[in-house]
Amino acid sequence: MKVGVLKETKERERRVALSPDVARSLVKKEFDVLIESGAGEQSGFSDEEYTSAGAVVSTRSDVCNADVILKVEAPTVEEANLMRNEAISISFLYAYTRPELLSVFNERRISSFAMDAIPRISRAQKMDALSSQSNLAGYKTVIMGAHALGKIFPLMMTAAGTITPAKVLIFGAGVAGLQAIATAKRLGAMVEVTDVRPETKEQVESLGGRFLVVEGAEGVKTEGGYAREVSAEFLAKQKQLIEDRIKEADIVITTALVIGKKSPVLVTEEMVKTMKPGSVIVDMAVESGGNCALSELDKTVVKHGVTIIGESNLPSTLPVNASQLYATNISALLLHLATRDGFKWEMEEEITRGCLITHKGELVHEFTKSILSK
Amino acid sequence: MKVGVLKETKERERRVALSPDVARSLVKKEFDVLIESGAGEQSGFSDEEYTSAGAVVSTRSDVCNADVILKVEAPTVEEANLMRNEAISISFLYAYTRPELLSVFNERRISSFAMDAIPRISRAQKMDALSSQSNLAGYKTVIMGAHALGKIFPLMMTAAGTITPAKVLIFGAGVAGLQAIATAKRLGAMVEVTDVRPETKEQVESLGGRFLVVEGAEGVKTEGGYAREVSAEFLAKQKQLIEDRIKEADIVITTALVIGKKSPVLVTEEMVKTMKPGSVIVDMAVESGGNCALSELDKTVVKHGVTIIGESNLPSTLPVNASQLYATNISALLLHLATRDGFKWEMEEEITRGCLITHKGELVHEFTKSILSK
Amino acid sequence: MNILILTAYLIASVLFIIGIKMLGRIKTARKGNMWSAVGMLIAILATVIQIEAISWIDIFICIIIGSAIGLIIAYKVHMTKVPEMVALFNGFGGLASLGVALADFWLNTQERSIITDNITNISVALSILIGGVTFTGSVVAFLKLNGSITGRAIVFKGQHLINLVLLIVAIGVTVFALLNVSNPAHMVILSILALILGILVVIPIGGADMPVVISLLNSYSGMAACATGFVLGNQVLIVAGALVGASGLILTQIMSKAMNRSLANILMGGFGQTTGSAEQTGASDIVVKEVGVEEAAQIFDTVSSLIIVPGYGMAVAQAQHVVRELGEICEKKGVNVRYAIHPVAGRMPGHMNVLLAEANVPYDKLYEMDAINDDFANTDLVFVVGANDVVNPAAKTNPGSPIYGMPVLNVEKAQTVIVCKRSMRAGYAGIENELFGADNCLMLFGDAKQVITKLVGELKEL
Amino acid sequence: MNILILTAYLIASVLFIIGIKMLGRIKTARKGNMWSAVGMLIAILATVIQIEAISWIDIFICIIIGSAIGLIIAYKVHMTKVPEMVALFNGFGGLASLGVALADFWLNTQERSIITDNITNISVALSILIGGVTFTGSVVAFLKLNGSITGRAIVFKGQHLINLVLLIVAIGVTVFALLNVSNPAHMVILSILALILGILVVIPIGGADMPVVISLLNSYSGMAACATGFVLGNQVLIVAGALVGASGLILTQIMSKAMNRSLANILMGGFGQTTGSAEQTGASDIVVKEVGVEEAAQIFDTVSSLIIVPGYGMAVAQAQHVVRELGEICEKKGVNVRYAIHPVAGRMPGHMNVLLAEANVPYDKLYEMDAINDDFANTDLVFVVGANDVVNPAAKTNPGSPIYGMPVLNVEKAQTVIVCKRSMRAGYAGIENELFGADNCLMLFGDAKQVITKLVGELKEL
Amino acid sequence: MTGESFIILMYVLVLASYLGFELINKVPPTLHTPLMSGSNAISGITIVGAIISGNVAGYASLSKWLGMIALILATINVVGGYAVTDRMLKMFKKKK
Amino acid sequence: MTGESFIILMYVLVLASYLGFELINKVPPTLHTPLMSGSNAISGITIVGAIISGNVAGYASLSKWLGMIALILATINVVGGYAVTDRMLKMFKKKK
Ligand SMILES: NC(=O)c1ccc[n+]([C@@H]2O[C@H](COP(=O)([O-])OP(=O)(O)OC[C@H]3O[C@@H](n4cnc5c(N)ncnc54)[C@H](OP(=O)(O)O)[C@@H]3O)[C@@H](O)[C@H]2O)c1
Ligand SMILES: NC(=O)c1ccc[n+]([C@@H]2O[C@H](COP(=O)([O-])OP(=O)(O)OC[C@H]3O[C@@H](n4cnc5c(N)ncnc54)[C@H](OP(=O)(O)O)[C@@H]3O)[C@@H](O)[C@H]2O)c1
Ligand SMILES: NC(=O)c1ccc[n+]([C@@H]2O[C@H](COP(=O)([O-])OP(=O)(O)OC[C@H]3O[C@@H](n4cnc5c(N)ncnc54)[C@H](O)[C@@H]3O)[C@@H](O)[C@H]2O)c1
Ligand SMILES: NC(=O)c1ccc[n+]([C@@H]2O[C@H](COP(=O)([O-])OP(=O)(O)OC[C@H]3O[C@@H](n4cnc5c(N)ncnc54)[C@H](O)[C@@H]3O)[C@@H](O)[C@H]2O)c1
Repeated sequence: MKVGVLKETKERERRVALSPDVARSLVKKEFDVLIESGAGEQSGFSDEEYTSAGAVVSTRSDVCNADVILKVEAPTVEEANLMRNEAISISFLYAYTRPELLSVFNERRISSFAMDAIPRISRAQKMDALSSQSNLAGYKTVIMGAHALGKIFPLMMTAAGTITPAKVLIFGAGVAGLQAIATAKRLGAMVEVTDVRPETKEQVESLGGRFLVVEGAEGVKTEGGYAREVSAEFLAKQKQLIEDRIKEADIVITTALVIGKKSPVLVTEEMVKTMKPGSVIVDMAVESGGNCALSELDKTVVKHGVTIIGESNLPSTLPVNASQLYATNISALLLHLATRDGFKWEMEEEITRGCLITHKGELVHEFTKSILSK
Repeated sequence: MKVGVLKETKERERRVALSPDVARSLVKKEFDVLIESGAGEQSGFSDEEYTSAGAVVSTRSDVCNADVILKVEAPTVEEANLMRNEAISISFLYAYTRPELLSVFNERRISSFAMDAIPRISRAQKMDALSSQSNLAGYKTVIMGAHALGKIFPLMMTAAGTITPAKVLIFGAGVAGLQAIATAKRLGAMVEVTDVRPETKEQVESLGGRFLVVEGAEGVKTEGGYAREVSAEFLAKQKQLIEDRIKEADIVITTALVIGKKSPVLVTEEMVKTMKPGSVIVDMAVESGGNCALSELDKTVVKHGVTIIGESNLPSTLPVNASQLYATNISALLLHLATRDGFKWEMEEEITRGCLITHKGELVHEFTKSILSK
Repeated sequence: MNILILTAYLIASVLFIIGIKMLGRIKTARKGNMWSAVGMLIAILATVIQIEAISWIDIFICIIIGSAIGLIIAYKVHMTKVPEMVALFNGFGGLASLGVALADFWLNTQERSIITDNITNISVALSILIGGVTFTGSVVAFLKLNGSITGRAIVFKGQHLINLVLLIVAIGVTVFALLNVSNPAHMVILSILALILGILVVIPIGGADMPVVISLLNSYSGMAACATGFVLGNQVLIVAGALVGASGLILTQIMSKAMNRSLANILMGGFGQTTGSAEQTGASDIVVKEVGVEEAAQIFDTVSSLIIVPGYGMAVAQAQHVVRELGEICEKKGVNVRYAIHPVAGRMPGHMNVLLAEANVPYDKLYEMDAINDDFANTDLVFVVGANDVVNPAAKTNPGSPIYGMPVLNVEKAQTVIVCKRSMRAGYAGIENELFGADNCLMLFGDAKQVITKLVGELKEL
Repeated sequence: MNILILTAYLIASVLFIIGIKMLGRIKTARKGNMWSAVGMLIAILATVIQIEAISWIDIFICIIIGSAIGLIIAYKVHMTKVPEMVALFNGFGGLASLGVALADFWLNTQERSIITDNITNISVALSILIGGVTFTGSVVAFLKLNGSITGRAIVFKGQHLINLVLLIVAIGVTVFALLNVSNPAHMVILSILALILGILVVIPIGGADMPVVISLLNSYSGMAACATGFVLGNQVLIVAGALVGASGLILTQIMSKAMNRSLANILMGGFGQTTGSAEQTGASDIVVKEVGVEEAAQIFDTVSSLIIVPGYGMAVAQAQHVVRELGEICEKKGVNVRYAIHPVAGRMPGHMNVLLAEANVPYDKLYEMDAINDDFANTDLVFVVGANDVVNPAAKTNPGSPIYGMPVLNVEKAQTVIVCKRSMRAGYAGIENELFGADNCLMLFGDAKQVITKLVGELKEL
Repeated sequence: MTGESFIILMYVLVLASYLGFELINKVPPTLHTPLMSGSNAISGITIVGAIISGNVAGYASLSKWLGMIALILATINVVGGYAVTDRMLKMFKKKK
Repeated sequence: MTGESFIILMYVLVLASYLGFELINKVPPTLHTPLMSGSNAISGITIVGAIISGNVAGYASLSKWLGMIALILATINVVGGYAVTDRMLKMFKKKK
């Protein structure tokens, strides 16, 4: 079976879907691996490394002709049109945001798997690219914040006076949020965290963060580890609490995503106005609308004296590690779905069912259907 | 006595010589403090804060008319010409690099004190701006490096594979180097350090760094805590050792300054070529010629696949803390030298003697004289 | 009696003391057993040289027969059957005490027609009573463990009442015997009563509690020997018997505590089912073996390789610093200490790495799962600190489990596993963990930070 | 002897055992002492009822006199003088044993002209020897502690030889006494020899080692009582004496270990000077008081406020984790624990902050110099961990010092200061520190990590 | 037995019992069975009594036969006990 | 004293000594002095011997006088010892 890896074309995307190491392991399992020339360059992987790993470095059109096309970002409509009929595409998709792409897939009977739709069950952890990439993103938010802030993080008692530690306020203790806590704590900041899921309190504390408890409010529904629905009462009380704490913060990091929806606005313009001049907001949710009302996609702006960073593709700023991890994820999925002789198409199996979006000309993914039909 | 604080004019300089807090303490001691409007803006201090601290916000020319002029950077020749005759100027000077300024000072019988020449004796620690600023710079080198690197610092064992820790190689374990070690260790990197002064080994290890011992070579002369002279043999052996270690490094931070001289070139172009693509060099010595042969002043360049950061004014990227500390330092010096009624001119006192550069129309500083006469 | 013989007995007594003391610590246990055997040899030799020539052969024949049987059983028996063998041996000891007391009594009252004094008679009665109970009790225990009779508790109504009545009758008979020394029937009746009582007392106790019962009966056999010592006026019997009686009681106490049962509870019978630790285990019906901090420390002290497996519980307890300390102490003792980091231990990728780095555990001691998973089989001890799902063998063995297919650490392959967690509650995946019930697994319950702090304290003292 | 009396003695013996056991734990110690006193009362009563009416008055007078003196001393003596009082009481006990043995011997051989057997005679000789040494030894110890004679070790050449010769002579005399029982002179000579030996043995031991010596003499007085028990064939004396003898030896061992000295070392004499740590102190001529880990732990256990002052030495030793642990333990004991961070402690700005943050010391426990400098005066204990220049009072008092004018922490204002460093070497500034010689300053020498680890261990046990 | 010698034996009993309590305090679970087995062997000290009881002339007396049976049983207990304990403990050798 | 009763006393001695060793293992330093003092009071058990020695008729005999002196000394030891130990231990009530 031929596995093709395309070079990413999206702006600011520096990752690649397979690393030489992982390519080598696929070659060992007797897959034919084709890689577009220069695909790994931005991640520090040269064509030679791929060649010596047993992959074949080819042109874009050759790669598109493979049985399976691996990518990080969703293929563009053009890329989809370059693929063979009945080819198989694996990548991040966020299918509910790309109805046209899905129709191309269906026209051409391309089967597509979405890395972002892998169910979060124990045995799928190795394939969980959302986790692996959010984790890196969480780290990077803190580094970016520290870089932009005109202060240092740790407490320091020196001959020239005492520098008080920076205060970091983090919204959302998912994978990225937790890693952000860990990183900020490491650098010596005081970290406060808010989340809608009560079970995150223990997790936050296990990393040395302080959890801001929204008292006397309930109403968070979670499903498969994701926050789905939050009651209005909770949000109101949370907002009150935040208004109080955000005035003190030097850095605010927002990671609150609600899957398949526009992200909730947690930091309003009023709140930004109350913040100290020179403080920094890093909005991880900027791509799905932003948790901060003032953040702008892929821009760093200064508003009301506050620096607001809206980098949408944080993992891509750590391309070496991000590609490594993504490659492991995607190859684990591939090996789960297929042998070198072809795909197994076990349609009732949980992981397959969870991440198969289009198949035989049809949109088969329930969740995507439900959103697109709205 | 009137103390004037000028707004810094140098490009990339965001600091200010007095913070509102320190201004307040001077006002309490019955100094008249004049501050140029907008001087503190970049450090997050508004004119109102100064006013409420008891300082008078004035125009540039008013401020220049004060008895004592405080600055961070050395005054420009124009600024010096604006000052009163026999005024007193306190700031960083690096006098041996500014013969024209010194002649203006002498023409106008301006007495000048250099913050960079305060002797490193115990009781002068409160005034030691070199330390306070290098300390911040050391922290920031690491944050900059981490920001530019396409990898994360800490070891991480995850479902998608293990990320090995970043390797940081630090040249020079002075104040900045030590803080860089501490910061890199905090973030989880493996840190190796080289220095010419053998006593730094213990210090490096006290922070969890690994000291690269240059075996069987001697010949470092130190004076007052600064490295003055290093034997050629030592440098040769050190170079060998470095060549070996630098191939592994993800981040190289160089902090090796030799006062009054061009900085030694520790990272040659050949070494850069052997480094891994994507790795980062942060050259703290770039202003005095650079420890890396390829670094360019105030620029971030990519050469041979290696990102080389040549930021000359690192403390200025942390203006809030840097100004706080500098203000404490400079006011400590001021209070040491003067009461509200005037300067004491104790010419034999160690600190006065150490940092007084020009006085009554003459260059009185021995070390500066010795360099300039060469 | 000859002063030399008495001195020999004294030496034997001291050796028994030393022996028991040494038997309580892993490092010295084997030597302790040897010393106590030497003591026994000395005591036997000192006795043998006293006997009259006429009985030499009889006695030697008996000793040879006994030794042969003893050795054969001891070396033939499968190692897993040791507990029941101990029970059987113990029963023999009890019966021997009964026999000796009865023989002495018979000799004096019937054959020599001496009127024995009351102290002696009471001693005889005690010997018979305790010896008899020990014998049949041990035999029942043996049969239960052996599977010859059901290991389940055999309970019937009025059981305790019957036992009480029997005991009162036995005391009555003893009183009669004292009043009427020349009539041997009383002592014979007492013997029979004792034998019945032994059966009735052990029958209602379940198989799982048998080790505790055996330990208790062992203590009894010591007391029987002690009583026999009073019968014969022999100090070495008294010392040895008293030692065994007392230390046996303490051991019984320790064992029942380790099983989380009160001794009274066990003896009242009807328990000892496999549901023993029900309340501990919450809803789980896995039977676990608990270990105390002190005992755990001793185990740590004997191993030469240790793998520490941290999990989310370590993070919750913020136990990373004490865990490092534990590792350092073990290393100082020459133990090869490594950390096995499961890729999804904790609640975020790299969770364990962050904490262990904070605690200054050197990177080169951390092993990712794939690098260490084959080494568990060659490892003496695995210490699981607040990990659960990541060491759950169900992921490999139970296709119905929600974590089936997730790679896990093969901790169960190690010689011994000690798991530190607060309770039998499940981890993130909400499923039971059969590891905890494994034969080589000991549970060290408590908050990880507190427990390991104590453990470190104990280890420093060893 | 009446069986009731014997039983009373047995009960007394058991009470002594319980008493000693309870005396070893802080919580039970007072009760233990009470139980042992009850045992003593029982033993005395059981003895008194045996005496003949004719001696009643004599004996009661003696008891009343003795009690009065005992009580007066016990309640009048200043608490700081307790050790010497114990020595004195102990000496009286030894002398009493000597007296009883001699009296019994005299009664039998001289007044009743009975030829006593050798076992008894040997016992008498042992009683005299041990009792005599205990008496004069204790008196010398008392006088040394009391200051009546110099506390310094009085050493002369051939000391050990003389003691050896004396001992051999004493043994020779004993042999003569055995061969010639009717002549009491030998026993009298033996008494005198014993008294001399006691003096000679203790004289060369320095005042600082006296507590250990007293403990050893206490053990001796137990042995003397035990020997007296053999003289009189009295078990309670044997049991009580043996208990005290054995536990006293162990206690002596523990005490000398706590002082970091071997027992042999102490007994060889000539040590125990206050110059003990001369080699430790390097070139400095500041006279310091050294403190051991155990004593330091005791001090930590009694304070209610503690300020920890870390310095570069903590960084070098990488002791930050144990320091945090120390702080936590003290907090658990209800101590108010704070850290005073000097602005230039260490070798880079914020050095201490980095390390303490790594060790997870909460930020709000750290105080900068200006915020805490006035609080030292109200603080029970300051623990200086590897800091030197930053706590050097010369910066305030000595204008000639290179650090004059540098602000420093006012640690010397605290009630007690304990300084942990490896030696008397200077810090960064290369100057001496008079703090170390201050009256309220104790030096705890050793690598900070190692020493504090031990300290933590000790504290956990208190 | 006289009351006095009884009391002295009681001393021995009491002291030995107390000692028995003190000797055992912390035993690791691995040693529970060996310790039980080892002290069981010690309780076979009745063998001394059995030898004395068997030390009667003539095979007619019941006491002799009782003594001899007791002797065999006690020997089994002693020999088997020590042997099996040793077998168990052999397996604990600290591996290096 | 007969050899036999001597040996029995030896049993008592040996067992009691062993017990003495076992009883004391970890003593916090604060208790060193009180423990020493408390066991010193116990060693005052010679008082029993002294009473017996003083129990002789007639003031002519040296043994009586010796016994009476011994009795006074032993009483001082016992009474003083217990009292001072108690005084010491009273001070340990933990300050809170
Ligand atoms: N690493 C990731 O990225 C990630 C993300 C999300 C989910 N997960 C999941 O999280 C799980 C991780 O496995 P794990 O073994 O580390 O954790 P786990 O299965 O959740 O088990 C943790 C155990 O620690 C014990 N514990 C909690 N607090 C404790 C304390 N203070 N002292 C001692 N023990 C304590 C708990 O038992 P008691 O309550 O009885 O004490 C619990 O059973 C996996 O199922 C994984 O799939 C991982
Ligand atoms: N903070 C800064 O920015 C900076 C920069 C440069 C210089 N300085 C200077 O450094 C000094 C700092 O004062 P300080 O009190 O922190 O340090 P210090 O005066 O240098 O004293 C440190 C002490 O720690 C002891 N020590 C070293 N290793 C030890 C170990 N393993 N265990 C226990 N003790 C150990 C040493 O005594 P032993 O050898 O006897 O053990 C030494 O006396 C000041 O003089 C300051 O001016 C500070
Ligand atoms: N079992 C597995 O294999 C596995 C793997 C990875 C993650 N997970 C679980 O999934 C969870 C979600 O992870 P994620 O990073 O993808 O989450 P996410 O990116 O979907 O959301 C980030 C966080 O934001 C929080 N959030 C949502 N609305 C908020 C609001 N209004 N205010 C504050 N916080 C808000 C969410 O609760 C969540 O914790 C994780 O916490 C983890 O426990 C499980
Ligand atoms: N007593 C005080 O008050 C005081 C205050 C601050 C600093 N100091 C001392 O002064 C020292 C110098 O501090 P700094 O930061 O200003 O130093 P610096 O900036 O002058 O030099 C930085 C470091 O680079 C090293 N270096 C020079 N040439 C090198 C080479 N070829 N290779 C590798 N390393 C080389 C130097 O040894 C020094 O450690 C500090 O280490 C400190 O101990 C003392």
